[in-house]
Amino acid sequence: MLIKTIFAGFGGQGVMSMGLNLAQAAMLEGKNVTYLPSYGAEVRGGTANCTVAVSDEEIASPVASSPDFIIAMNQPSLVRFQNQIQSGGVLFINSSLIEAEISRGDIDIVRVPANSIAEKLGSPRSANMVMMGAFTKKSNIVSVSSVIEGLKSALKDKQKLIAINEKALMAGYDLL
Amino acid sequence: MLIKTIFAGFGGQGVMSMGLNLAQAAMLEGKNVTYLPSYGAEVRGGTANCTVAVSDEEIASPVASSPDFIIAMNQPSLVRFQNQIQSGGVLFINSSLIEAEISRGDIDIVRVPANSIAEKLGSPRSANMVMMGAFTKKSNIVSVSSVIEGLKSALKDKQKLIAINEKALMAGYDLL
Amino acid sequence: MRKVYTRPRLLKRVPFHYCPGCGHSVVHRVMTELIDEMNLGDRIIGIPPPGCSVFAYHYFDVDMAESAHGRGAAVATGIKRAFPEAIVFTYQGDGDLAAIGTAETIHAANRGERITAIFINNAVYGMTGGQMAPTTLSDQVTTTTPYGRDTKIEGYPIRMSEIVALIRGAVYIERTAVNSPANIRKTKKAIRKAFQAQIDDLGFSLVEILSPCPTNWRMTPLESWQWIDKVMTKEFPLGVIKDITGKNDAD
Amino acid sequence: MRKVYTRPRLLKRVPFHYCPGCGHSVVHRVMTELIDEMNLGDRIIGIPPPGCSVFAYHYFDVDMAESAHGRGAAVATGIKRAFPEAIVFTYQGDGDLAAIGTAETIHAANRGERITAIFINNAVYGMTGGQMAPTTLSDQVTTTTPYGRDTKIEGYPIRMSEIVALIRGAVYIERTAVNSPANIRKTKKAIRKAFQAQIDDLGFSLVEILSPCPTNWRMTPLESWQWIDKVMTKEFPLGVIKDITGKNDAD
Amino acid sequence: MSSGKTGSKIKGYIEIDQELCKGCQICIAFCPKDVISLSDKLNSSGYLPVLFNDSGECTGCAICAVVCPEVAIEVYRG
Amino acid sequence: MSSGKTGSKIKGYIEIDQELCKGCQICIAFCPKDVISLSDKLNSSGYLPVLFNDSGECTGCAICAVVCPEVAIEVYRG
Amino acid sequence: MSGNSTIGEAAIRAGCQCYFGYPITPQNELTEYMAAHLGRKKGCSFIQAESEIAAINMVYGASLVGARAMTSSSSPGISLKQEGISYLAACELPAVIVNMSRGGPGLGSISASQSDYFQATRGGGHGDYRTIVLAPSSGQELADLTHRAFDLADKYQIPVIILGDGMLGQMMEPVEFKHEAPEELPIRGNALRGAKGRPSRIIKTFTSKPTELEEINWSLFRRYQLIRKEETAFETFLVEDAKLIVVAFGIAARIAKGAIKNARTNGMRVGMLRPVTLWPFPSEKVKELAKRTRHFLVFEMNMGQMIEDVQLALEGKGEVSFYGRPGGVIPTPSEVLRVVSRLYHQKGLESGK
Amino acid sequence: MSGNSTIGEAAIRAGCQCYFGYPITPQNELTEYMAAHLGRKKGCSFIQAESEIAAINMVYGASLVGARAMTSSSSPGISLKQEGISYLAACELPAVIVNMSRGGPGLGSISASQSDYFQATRGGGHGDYRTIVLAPSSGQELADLTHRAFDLADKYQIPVIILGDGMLGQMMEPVEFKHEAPEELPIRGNALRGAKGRPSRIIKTFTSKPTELEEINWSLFRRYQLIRKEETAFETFLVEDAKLIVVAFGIAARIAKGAIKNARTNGMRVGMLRPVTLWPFPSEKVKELAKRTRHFLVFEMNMGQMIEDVQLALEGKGEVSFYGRPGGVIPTPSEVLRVVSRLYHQKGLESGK
Ligand SMILES: Cc1ncc(C[n+]2csc(CCOP(=O)(O)OP(=O)(O)O)c2C)c(N)n1
Ligand SMILES: Cc1ncc(C[n+]2csc(CCOP(=O)(O)OP(=O)(O)O)c2C)c(N)n1
Ligand code: SF4
Ligand code: SF4
Ligand code: SF4
Ligand code: SF4
Ligand code: SF4
Ligand code: SF4
Ligand SMILES: [Mg+2]
Ligand SMILES: [Mg+2]
Repeated sequence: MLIKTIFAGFGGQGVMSMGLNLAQAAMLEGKNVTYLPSYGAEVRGGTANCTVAVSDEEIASPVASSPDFIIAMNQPSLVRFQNQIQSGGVLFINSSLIEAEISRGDIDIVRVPANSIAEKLGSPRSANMVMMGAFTKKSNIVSVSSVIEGLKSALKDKQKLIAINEKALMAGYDLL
Repeated sequence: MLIKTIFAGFGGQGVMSMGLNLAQAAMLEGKNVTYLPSYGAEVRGGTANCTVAVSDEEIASPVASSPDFIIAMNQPSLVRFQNQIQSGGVLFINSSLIEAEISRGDIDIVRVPANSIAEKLGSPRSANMVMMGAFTKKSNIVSVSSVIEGLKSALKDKQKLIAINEKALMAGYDLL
Repeated sequence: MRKVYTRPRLLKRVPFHYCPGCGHSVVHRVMTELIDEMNLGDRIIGIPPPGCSVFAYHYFDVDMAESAHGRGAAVATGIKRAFPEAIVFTYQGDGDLAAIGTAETIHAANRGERITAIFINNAVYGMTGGQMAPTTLSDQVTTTTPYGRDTKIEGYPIRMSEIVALIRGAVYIERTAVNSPANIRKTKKAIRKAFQAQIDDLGFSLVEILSPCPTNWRMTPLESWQWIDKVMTKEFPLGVIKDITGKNDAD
Repeated sequence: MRKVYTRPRLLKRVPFHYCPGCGHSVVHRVMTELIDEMNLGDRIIGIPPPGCSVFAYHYFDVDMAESAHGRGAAVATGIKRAFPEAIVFTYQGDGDLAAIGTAETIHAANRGERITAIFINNAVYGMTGGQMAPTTLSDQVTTTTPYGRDTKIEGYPIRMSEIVALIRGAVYIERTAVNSPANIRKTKKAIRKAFQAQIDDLGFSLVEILSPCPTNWRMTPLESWQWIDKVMTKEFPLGVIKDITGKNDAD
Repeated sequence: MSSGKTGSKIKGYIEIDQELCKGCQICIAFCPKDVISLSDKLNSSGYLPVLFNDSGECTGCAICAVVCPEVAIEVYRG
Repeated sequence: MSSGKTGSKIKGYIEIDQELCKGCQICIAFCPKDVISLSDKLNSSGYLPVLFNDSGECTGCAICAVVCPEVAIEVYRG
Repeated sequence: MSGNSTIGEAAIRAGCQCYFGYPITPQNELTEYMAAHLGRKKGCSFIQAESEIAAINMVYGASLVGARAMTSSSSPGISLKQEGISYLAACELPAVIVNMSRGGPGLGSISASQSDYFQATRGGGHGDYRTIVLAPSSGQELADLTHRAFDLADKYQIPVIILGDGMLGQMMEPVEFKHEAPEELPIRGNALRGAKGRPSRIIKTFTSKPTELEEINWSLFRRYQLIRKEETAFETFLVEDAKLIVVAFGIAARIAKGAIKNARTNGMRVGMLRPVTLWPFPSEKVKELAKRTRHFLVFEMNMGQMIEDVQLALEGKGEVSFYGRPGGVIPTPSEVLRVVSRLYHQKGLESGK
Repeated sequence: MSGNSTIGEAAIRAGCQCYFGYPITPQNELTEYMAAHLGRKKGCSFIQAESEIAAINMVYGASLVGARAMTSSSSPGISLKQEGISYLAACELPAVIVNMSRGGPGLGSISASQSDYFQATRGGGHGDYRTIVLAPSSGQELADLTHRAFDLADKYQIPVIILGDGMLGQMMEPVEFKHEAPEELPIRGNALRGAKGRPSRIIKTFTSKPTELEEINWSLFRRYQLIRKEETAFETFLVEDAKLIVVAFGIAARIAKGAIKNARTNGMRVGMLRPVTLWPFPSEKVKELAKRTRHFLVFEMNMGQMIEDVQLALEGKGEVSFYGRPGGVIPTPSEVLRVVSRLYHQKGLESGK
């Protein structure tokens, strides 16, 4: 099964590390993975996004023209990507920053107040991890323990950071 | 008939203008002509040469690998070109500067003491014209009047120069 | 009340793509004001570079064309020679003008081309992700000097304006900055003088503008504006570097 | 009697292809003498240019390689970085070093590459038939300035040594000439100092040598040698332009 | 758009385009009267723009507009 | 090759390679003793080389050799 | 690790001692990787050059003295290197040149493209020369072919081009590096190292005798023939019973493979030939395949360049169609599938043999 | 007047307003001609640029504002212009680029050669672009095709390459100029001339949307198709009854013609096809000729480049042989005659149909 996910948001929201996180976790589980950051002349301080493809087989294209999952961490990302998601796909919305109504009825929508939860946890910068937790649970692409293991290897021995991120992740995970 | 001539000598001997002269004269006679100067990294102050092809038909190649006529104004030119001349061809030698014996028996050799004649005429720099005169007579490619006409158009209205050159030319012409 | 400050007429009504706090857009604004004030909108042609300002033509409401990286001065030369009535400026980054475009810049100056180079020195390659520029400061960390610029290996920051000033065809050269109201005003004045030198057919003019790049300097916008004063001007002192236009400063 | 002057050991026994009175061969001789005296024959690598001296490798009995026009400084940089034990010199004409190679020269100097540029300024493109060089004098007639170099159109002769001297990575720069016994001796001394700067790992060194080109100047050899004093040195004054090697002249 | 309001005795005021503003806060740093502050509401491009606090102190000096990289400020003086 | 001849009391002499010499006459111009002159016989490359006139005045100062672009001169001093 | 960094790491493990480059998207991570990892390594050197031209000429310098040297860029920057590549080829100097190509012509776009095929395979510079051109199509191959590039360059004393694209450069995939960086490499025997204990040496092509240059050309030509014979590489996929063979390289081949798998599940007998060396091109293999398969679809992310090599190989003995997207557009596997199906049906391939 | 000067004079008579060049043998007379004759002409400009790169970018600038502009160089210098040519092509800017090519690769030799065929015909720069390539073979054609080059460039808004060689550049032949220099040329409508009385104008290709760049590519492609249809030019010589057709261009075609005349007198039925436009290549003509003639001999002064275009055109429907001399060697007509005769006999063409 080939599953493609797009993570999108502002430059500072940590969407690239969410993608890397997923890729890392999938690799640990022995799957085929591609991770494709997008950037361009237009992204000076604007939105950023990345695409992760996970599969048991070889991956033909790292690009996702109709992804299975989209994580929209802010309003512009929602606007840009909501029509690309494939029927039956899941759209994750950071409801702390996004108010918009979604018109499509053929997709599943998960609203996560990522920023407010992160603030409540006392680490406002880990809103992305809150979302990552919810995404891990719902998408079921990789196990949450792989995500945590990936996190640990990415953050090497920054114990404090690992702890904070793990907490945020589990808060999101337990939300659904 | 396609006739190819190589004029060769030191840089300062005016061999290039001899070639241009022939080309000009042949053009005036409505013939097909190509003029090909040769130069290269190696000619810094060394020898110079040019090739003139004259024909009633289109000229295939301006290069002369086995020319009909060779004019050697100095020793190095003789050494370089004497073996290229085709059987039955004519080799013109500036005998004022060249002493060498020619070993080939299949070619005609014309010795012109170009420098001494020019000196005698009081214009040592027109040795090339002396040779040109002899060449015109012997080769019979173009008429001497065409050569003179060509000379005139090349030297525009430098009357004195034209006179000197014409004198030298005729001295060579009348030599044979 | 009357409006005392509004968007310049020649600045198109589109949001800039630059990062928050970036100096490029400040220069764009100053230039479009000036082009209008000097009444050059009808006959000016601008050559923006590959670089963060590659899209400058989206903002300037004047004739503009893309150029190959570093070749602005050559392109502008071609324009000016073919169409001398035009007022021609290049807009170039430090990578563009002082690295790959070194020869073109120096020789256009040397021919005394009647063109104006607007030279944005932000001490990095902004567009391509913050690599070392020829003007990167000693010890400055960039993506290609991860341990800081080591002058023994990578050389010293190059002072292009001082080099160009040595060249006789260059008639007006000034270094300014866009990190304070006063410096921004001086920048405008410098560009005015540079354009004037061209209008007066005197020769090559260049304005080097120290310009903040908060993103690649990894600073907040304000820090980056302050860093110019605190650090960058030590290496690149502000002021008129050369003026043989013979015009005295009237104001 | 003892032989007090003979052909340098490292000068191959072949006649030069240069025109009578040309300065290139004088520089070759001086350099081969010096390389022998300084005992560098074993570890020196030379990069001659496209130009009249393209065949320099036929004369220097040391390791040499051809380079693309103007890229000597980049090639030498590659050599020196990959093999720092080598003593590396470029041998470049004024077209090569100061026109097409401007950027490579300036940036090699700026990186303080430990290489030595021998810069033959003969105020023309010799090899290609006497076109204007960046160093061609004002009003000088060349095949591409048939009416004389017009500084309003073609710019002024460029003083590359002075430009390079502005650059911090350059440690030794001198302008000499090969038009008299004294100047030839000074040329040798200058090159010695330049090589020494490299041996001492100090930075970039450059010796600009005013060199006669009787053929393209349309002069007799002697006239061309005299023209250097009479005319050329007015534009290109001789002497040490920069010396931060910290070595004092012992002799 | 935002806080522009004409009052008597007021020397000047500014209008900040909330959509153009990228919240760089340069204007805040340079305003001599300290009448600009950060909003707490993201604009649609995802930036936190700044607001004009019309306390009557604004002189219409236009310093804020001169430094604003986004040309997001218009200034009125009377 | 050419005029080298060792005499007593003579301070120096030079040998000019007639084939290498291109007749540029630079040596003639610089020789302080005026003991070099143009030949009237072309060499095989077509140049008129120069000759050493061993008048005994040559000091072996080597100036001619230093300026000779063709490295055609060897100098002896004794 | 991005594809660009993968190349960097593989180069270091192949003993690359010198990297000289100049920033350009989409290959900056390679330059940056080398800055971080080669720059301070003993006996190694990293320079961010003042231009692509300076960079290729620095590579030329390093290669002259026997070092394993590399440069990288993307399309416009590669155009600037053409003179330098011609010099490297002429002087028989090994070097590795990476082109992570992007949309062209002109300043174009920074998106992945394959429109530099002609430039790479036919010697974009002047003169009759060739370079080996390797076209990786996955993260793993980026690593493997980078290593191979250095070996081939040294073996044949030839510049080798790695023709990737922006997408391969950006994307991350798991990669296994099969080599450790060597402690020290032997110096190439014919390198310039100073004339110590041997006669001085010259490396050059310039001559005033055309026949000398002709001899150089013939000697290069003989080497090229040998390379053609020995080093042509390709991958085939389900070609045995294929009625239609897609020919694609690099990232396009990967996309095509996805399409082909799908076509197979839909009952279409479609296979693929993926040239791994673009020069030498696997012409013999194409000829051989044409004995059983009549229809070929060349799929490239350009306006049709490799198609000429396929046609040249076929000599009319097969039908060639083309599908291409220029300018940096990345086609999807399903788009290619649509093209494949349409063609399959058009040519009536579903019915019988 | 040398071939190089002929180009200069013809350019001036075609209304060339700007020439920007850089010296390189064997095309210096062209640069020098322009210095003498264009430099002080009213409304015109000559610059000896600091490099070939500067020169092509000056041409780009002059073309932006609507001037007829030209540059010239020889092989290594043309390599340096590849980026600039790609930009001209991308921005649809007319320009004339002369390559009087010489022996390569590398510094090579200054002798005439034809080894830049690939570079010229397949866009040596990056991206999918083409330039019209004209190949004169006589002094007269240098004049005529130079004039045509400017017209074609303007008509199709495309850079046009004149691919000559050192020999054509050096040699003198009588030439008749058929045009007088125009008093004034109209300014191209889409030129940048300052936004007076009209909206401001942008000339550019760069985009962050690959589909935009794709559209540019397609629009160029459509124009290229039109040019293929309208502008393909060639000369045939005695092909009607030929059993063997020599395909050659430029100076090589001239040499071949001499050989063919001789072959005819020796009773061999040999003809010639000379492409005048190398791009677009006269593929249709080759196809048509192949209907009557089976044997083709491609003769080039290189290692075999145009042969690919002949093979592509033939699609296996003819036998192609090759004779080439690289590096600047100029073959003689009798040498070519020997090759022709050998082939003629080998293939048994003397006997019957
Ligand atoms: C020939 C070529 N090389 C490299 C690039 C990639 N490139 C685009 S912009 C740029 C430099 C940007 O730096 P700078 O000129 O300082 O401008 P900034 O972005 O900092 O304003 C580079 C290297 C290119 N487009 N073309
Ligand atoms: C890329 C390139 N452009 C041009 C040339 C032709 N060319 C060879 S040498 C030379 C310049 C010669 O002048 P200079 O460097 O001053 O050396 P000189 O001959 O005067 O010693 C030129 C333009 C070339 N070989 N390569
Ligand atoms: S990267 Fe730097 S220069 Fe570029 S837009 Fe951002 S702040 Fe400005
Ligand atoms: S042309 Fe000039 S520089 Fe060249 S060899 Fe002759 S005199 Fe020397
Ligand atoms: S106009 Fe002056 S006082 Fe008013 S907000 Fe702006 S900077 Fe402050
Ligand atoms: S300076 Fe402009 S962009 Fe920055 S915060 Fe103030 S109004 Fe917003
Ligand atoms: S050694 Fe001195 S004196 Fe003797 S010939 Fe030479 S220059 Fe004259
Ligand atoms: S200087 Fe040398 S080459 Fe010149 S004339 Fe004297 S000996 Fe001959
Ligand atoms: Mg910059
Ligand atoms: Mg010179």
